[in-house]
Amino acid sequence: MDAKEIIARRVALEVKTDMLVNLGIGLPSMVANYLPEDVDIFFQAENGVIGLGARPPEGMEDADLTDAGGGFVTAVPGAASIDSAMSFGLIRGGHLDMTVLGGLQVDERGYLANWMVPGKMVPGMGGAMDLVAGAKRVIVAMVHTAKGRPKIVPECTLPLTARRRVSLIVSELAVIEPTEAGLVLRELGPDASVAQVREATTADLIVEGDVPAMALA
Amino acid sequence: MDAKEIIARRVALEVKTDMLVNLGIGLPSMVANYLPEDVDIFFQAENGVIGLGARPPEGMEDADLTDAGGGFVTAVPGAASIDSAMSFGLIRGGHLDMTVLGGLQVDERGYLANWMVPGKMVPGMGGAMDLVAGAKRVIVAMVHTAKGRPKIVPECTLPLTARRRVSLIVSELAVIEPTEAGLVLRELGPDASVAQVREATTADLIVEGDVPAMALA
Amino acid sequence: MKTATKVEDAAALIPEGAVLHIGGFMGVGSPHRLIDGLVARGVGGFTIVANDTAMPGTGIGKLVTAGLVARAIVSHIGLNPETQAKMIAGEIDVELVPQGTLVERIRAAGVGLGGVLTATGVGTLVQEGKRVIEIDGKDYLLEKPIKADFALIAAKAADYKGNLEYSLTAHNFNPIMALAADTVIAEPQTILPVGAIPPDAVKTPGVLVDYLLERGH
Amino acid sequence: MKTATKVEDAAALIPEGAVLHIGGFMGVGSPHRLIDGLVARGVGGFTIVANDTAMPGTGIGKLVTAGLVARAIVSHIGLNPETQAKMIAGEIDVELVPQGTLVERIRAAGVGLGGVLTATGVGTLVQEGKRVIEIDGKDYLLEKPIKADFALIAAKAADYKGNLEYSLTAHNFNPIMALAADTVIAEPQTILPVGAIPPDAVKTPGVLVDYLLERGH
Repeated sequence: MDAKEIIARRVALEVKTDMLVNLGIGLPSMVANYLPEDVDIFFQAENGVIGLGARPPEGMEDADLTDAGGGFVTAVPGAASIDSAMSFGLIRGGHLDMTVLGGLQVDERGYLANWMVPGKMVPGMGGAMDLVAGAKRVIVAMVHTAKGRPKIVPECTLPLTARRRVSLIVSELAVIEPTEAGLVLRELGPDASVAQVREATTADLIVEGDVPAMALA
Repeated sequence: MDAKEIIARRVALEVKTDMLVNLGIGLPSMVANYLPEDVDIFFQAENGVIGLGARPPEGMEDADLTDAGGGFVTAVPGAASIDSAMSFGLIRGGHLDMTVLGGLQVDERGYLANWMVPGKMVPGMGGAMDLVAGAKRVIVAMVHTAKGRPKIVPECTLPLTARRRVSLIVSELAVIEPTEAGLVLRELGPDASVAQVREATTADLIVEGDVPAMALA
Repeated sequence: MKTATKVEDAAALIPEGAVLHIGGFMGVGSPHRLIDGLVARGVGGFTIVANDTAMPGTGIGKLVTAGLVARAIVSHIGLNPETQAKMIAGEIDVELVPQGTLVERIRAAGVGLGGVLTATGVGTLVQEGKRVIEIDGKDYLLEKPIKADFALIAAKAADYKGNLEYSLTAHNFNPIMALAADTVIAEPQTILPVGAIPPDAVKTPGVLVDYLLERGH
Repeated sequence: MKTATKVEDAAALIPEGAVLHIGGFMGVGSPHRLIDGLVARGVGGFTIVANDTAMPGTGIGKLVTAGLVARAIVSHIGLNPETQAKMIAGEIDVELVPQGTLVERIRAAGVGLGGVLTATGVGTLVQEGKRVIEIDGKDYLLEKPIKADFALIAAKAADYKGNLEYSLTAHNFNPIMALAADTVIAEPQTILPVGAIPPDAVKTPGVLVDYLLERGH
């Protein structure tokens, strides 16, 4: 199982029935593949649908129905079309139960940087700042290091996405919960050890007793 | 012709094709009865319809279709249902071309008081403050005096509806335009004289040359 | 999927002293069965946020008559002499808010904005005690969001997922209030299978609705 | 009643240097024929307000490629390397705005609010140069309204009165932009007789639409 699949399978367990969930493009979108059968939720795509479904059958794509990455999707029965004001009203107003986003850095305060690398990549924040500021739960789904460089750091050096403590960080090595006291190591990835996580993390980690292995969907 | 009919017939001439118009309840609503045949407009009712029509045929009333006074109405072909946020968005956003409202007092600044008599009548402002603050043109349609007491005064003694100069005052005696320089007497009512208007008005009136008689629809 | 809730069970959810958003305009588009359920239960002390208090014997007027209203945040009480009498007698505390400001304050609570900046009310009694913010040379009142414990809303139809559509002037405050309460109870005239309300016709996504009242008989 | 406007006549309305709201999300729900008309005409220097600049060869991307864009106020340019290259070369001035803030700033212009108070962007680069307003102990950015000279919007269908309905994720910014420009040009996929779009299905009332593009061929 590769790192991304581990992450997606672990995040999938955070999704509970009746939630409204927004998945970022890339790795976060893989979470949809691993949801338990009995979980009954709606996915929101911030470009304007509640009830996002899988790819449509070949030849049945509708130019007016895409996800936030521009890919063709379907809408599930009971879906609703919404405009951008309603879409971000739901996000900012606390109606979105969970967002799963990628990350460039997370720091000891639980602050996320994921939209910009100065002097390099300036794609724009899109909906990320609203999502991180407004969603009830923010899950950062990311591989633990970038080409060996730790991404969980004492303080973000990249521009912040929001001044808000995210709810959970899920990597292939660990599940880490940002708290008032700092970053608490909650679970270990398959075959990972506390020493290995510390090695790959420059931020201070709080370890309380035995750290269990992460369950995977 | 009684005073109210004179006023309604004069105001009707202010309504031009393609306007979106809101008529207050009472006297202002009578304006709809005197529109020239060739005027093609939509009436807005602030409770949520663009394209307000006349009373429905007996037995065809719909409990879900009323005007802002709560009376049964119809919707004309091409009507649109809107919620209160859209309705007042149109009003405040400058999309409403004209509102016609009753008045308790108007003063030399062109400020209107029409929602409250302290110690007496406190019905609430409803939509009046938004209408006066937001409509492109505000027409005050009112009988010139209240039981002989002038209503066009140097400065309103009743609480203001908005700190905005209204566009026109139409009474059975006169058409008066509030301007930067003050209240200009533009037209005289049927059989009214300048002296008579001055007599019934405590505000200063600017009279420029001969004042024509008002046309009536 | 929602389960249908009986009127008495819905009423029983609402504790003494709760803040209630209640849809409707002079009783049109109000949740009449829920209101009857509250009157039957007799628990009160409510703060009512609504456009108006309707008329005695109609809609919210029934709550006033039953003595269940301690406070009313409304734009208009002119057609309900009981509300006026109770206000003068000090039995109901009435806050009068311009209609467009009221709906926008509710929306702000629902979509996570810190307040509303409106020119409506500037220079009037409505300004008293409020912050005035100057933006590009023009004054605006800072009006605060109004959130409720419960929103009691009426709809034309729901589907089993709680998606709602509204009818003509029965929209009014309902779609906005559905955004702005901890618990949303919707009273549809009819309940349809999933899919019977197509995505583009949904005005309140079912994810906003917590309880769906059973069909009326 | 509207008259249908030819693409080239609509494009000719728009002068050099105009500020344009353009609907669409990665090209979905953009007014493609109008964009082609602008490219054919070749007049530019525009300020584009839109969610994104799509991709080269698609939607707003065509305006970028044609060199008609002097300034872009957008949430995302990540999928259009040409926009990024022109930004770095100083040919296009890009203002990046969080998506939810962007749509709300457009709405504020459309519904007559003085600005938007949002927590999105607080403590990030987005805060730079902006007023921070503290409300009940929480900080909000004061974000200013964005009005345009023209709104170029796409719709699923129009009727002869200009009433519009939208399809699925092709809603996005279109209904909001229709509120916020001096002149609104709508490009419907189809044009229907009055009455074919019932009042409850209208999302943009025809009174907001100045020009209706003729049907595509």
